Amino acid sequence: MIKTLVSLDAFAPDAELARFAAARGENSGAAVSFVGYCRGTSAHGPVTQLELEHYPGFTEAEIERITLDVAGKHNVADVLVIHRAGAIEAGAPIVLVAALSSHRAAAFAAVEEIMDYLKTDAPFWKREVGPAGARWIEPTSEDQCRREEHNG
Amino acid sequence: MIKTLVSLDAFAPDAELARFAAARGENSGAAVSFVGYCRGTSAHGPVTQLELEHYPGFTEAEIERITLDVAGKHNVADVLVIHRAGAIEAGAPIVLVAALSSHRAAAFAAVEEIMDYLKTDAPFWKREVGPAGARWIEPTSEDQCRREEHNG
Amino acid sequence: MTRLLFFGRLRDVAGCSERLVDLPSNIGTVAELRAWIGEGDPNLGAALETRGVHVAVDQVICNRATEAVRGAGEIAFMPPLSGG
Amino acid sequence: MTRLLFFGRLRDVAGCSERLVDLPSNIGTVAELRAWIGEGDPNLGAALETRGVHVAVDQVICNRATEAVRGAGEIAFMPPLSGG
Repeated sequence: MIKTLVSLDAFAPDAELARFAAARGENSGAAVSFVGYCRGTSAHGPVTQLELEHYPGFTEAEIERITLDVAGKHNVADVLVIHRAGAIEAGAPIVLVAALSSHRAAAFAAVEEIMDYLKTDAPFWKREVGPAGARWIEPTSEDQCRREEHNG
Repeated sequence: MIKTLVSLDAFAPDAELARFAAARGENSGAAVSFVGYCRGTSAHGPVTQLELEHYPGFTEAEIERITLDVAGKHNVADVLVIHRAGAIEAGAPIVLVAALSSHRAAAFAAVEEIMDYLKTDAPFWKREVGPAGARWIEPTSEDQCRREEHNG
Repeated sequence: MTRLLFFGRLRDVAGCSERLVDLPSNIGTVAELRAWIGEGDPNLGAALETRGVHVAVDQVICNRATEAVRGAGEIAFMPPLSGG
Repeated sequence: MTRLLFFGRLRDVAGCSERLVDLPSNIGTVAELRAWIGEGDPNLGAALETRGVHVAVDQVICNRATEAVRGAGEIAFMPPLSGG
């Protein structure tokens, strides 16, 4: 089962992961998961909160589309993606990606590719809030070049 | 913290993972985990139980040595490895490997490398038990060649 | 009526995340829409011209300035995606 | 006294996972030990000669047949590792 979700509320990765793994088929021998947490510092100093804006409807559809693509490519039947939006406190989970598969290489590849996408190309706009104020984070020109290569 | 354990008793990957992630430092933004479950079928037919024999003392020392190596190589501070030994029912967890890191690429690489080691080169002797009886599983000659290349 | 949506720093420049407008009948393309917005709000107009700003018409990305906006229910202006 | 340990299918061949033995004083190397075991149990002796069987002396892998076993407390015979 492919399930993707953008959540404005905090979520508990452990509980979500336990529920996801509990539904595994008897030949799903490999479960890979990634959890990303909001870090307390960035290149620009301390971070107390991250604000992730998304485009309701569009962001969900893009994440689902990419997830289905990646799952199909690696023949992974079960993928769970939960991504926070809204205001996220330092230390809180931002993203959970998990995959169940009969082969571990496929599960690793699927989770890594979905994460690569989510970290750079997913429709989110990110603002870091720290003691010195708030700033929008936009991709570096390096990210930009890499992305244009991919699309080119 | 590097923690490695060979357990003769069943373990709960969710609870272990939750405990491991709860102790993360504020800059450990990335948590990668792998859980391997005993599959209900193998190349040789249905499997009701897997028996994993280990060499007490030696197996633990080898797993710890490799884990420290891999963690050092990727500069990953926190790694958890739990590996079952003894009789394992189909569907039960066999292995949990988790890593916390500030960068997801390092965490993925560490977990994948430790798993590659555990799946092929760790000191376990594996016996599959099914309706047709029990059989020792030894590496294929392909595995054998690959291993000798590594060591060569 | 058409909803114009502004994300990320474009929202700050627009001063709102959403405007409900009646598109004049002579506004047919993305380029014409940007120019029309710029007439009423030059800062926002300039921000919308910035490299990397994408436009989605009814949730479909339109990468050419000549793409049609007539009849659209929702047009979104998106700065470079930052990822999650 | 020296503990001889047999793992995996070698345990089945030996009929036990462990034997406590008094090594004769003329048994100095891995090769001599294997031959001595084979005198008492030819099946087991042949199994220990199989390609891929490793020997660990006091938990240290000894890959050469000429390595010393004299004075060892624990000598393990390990078939090819199957991994977890």
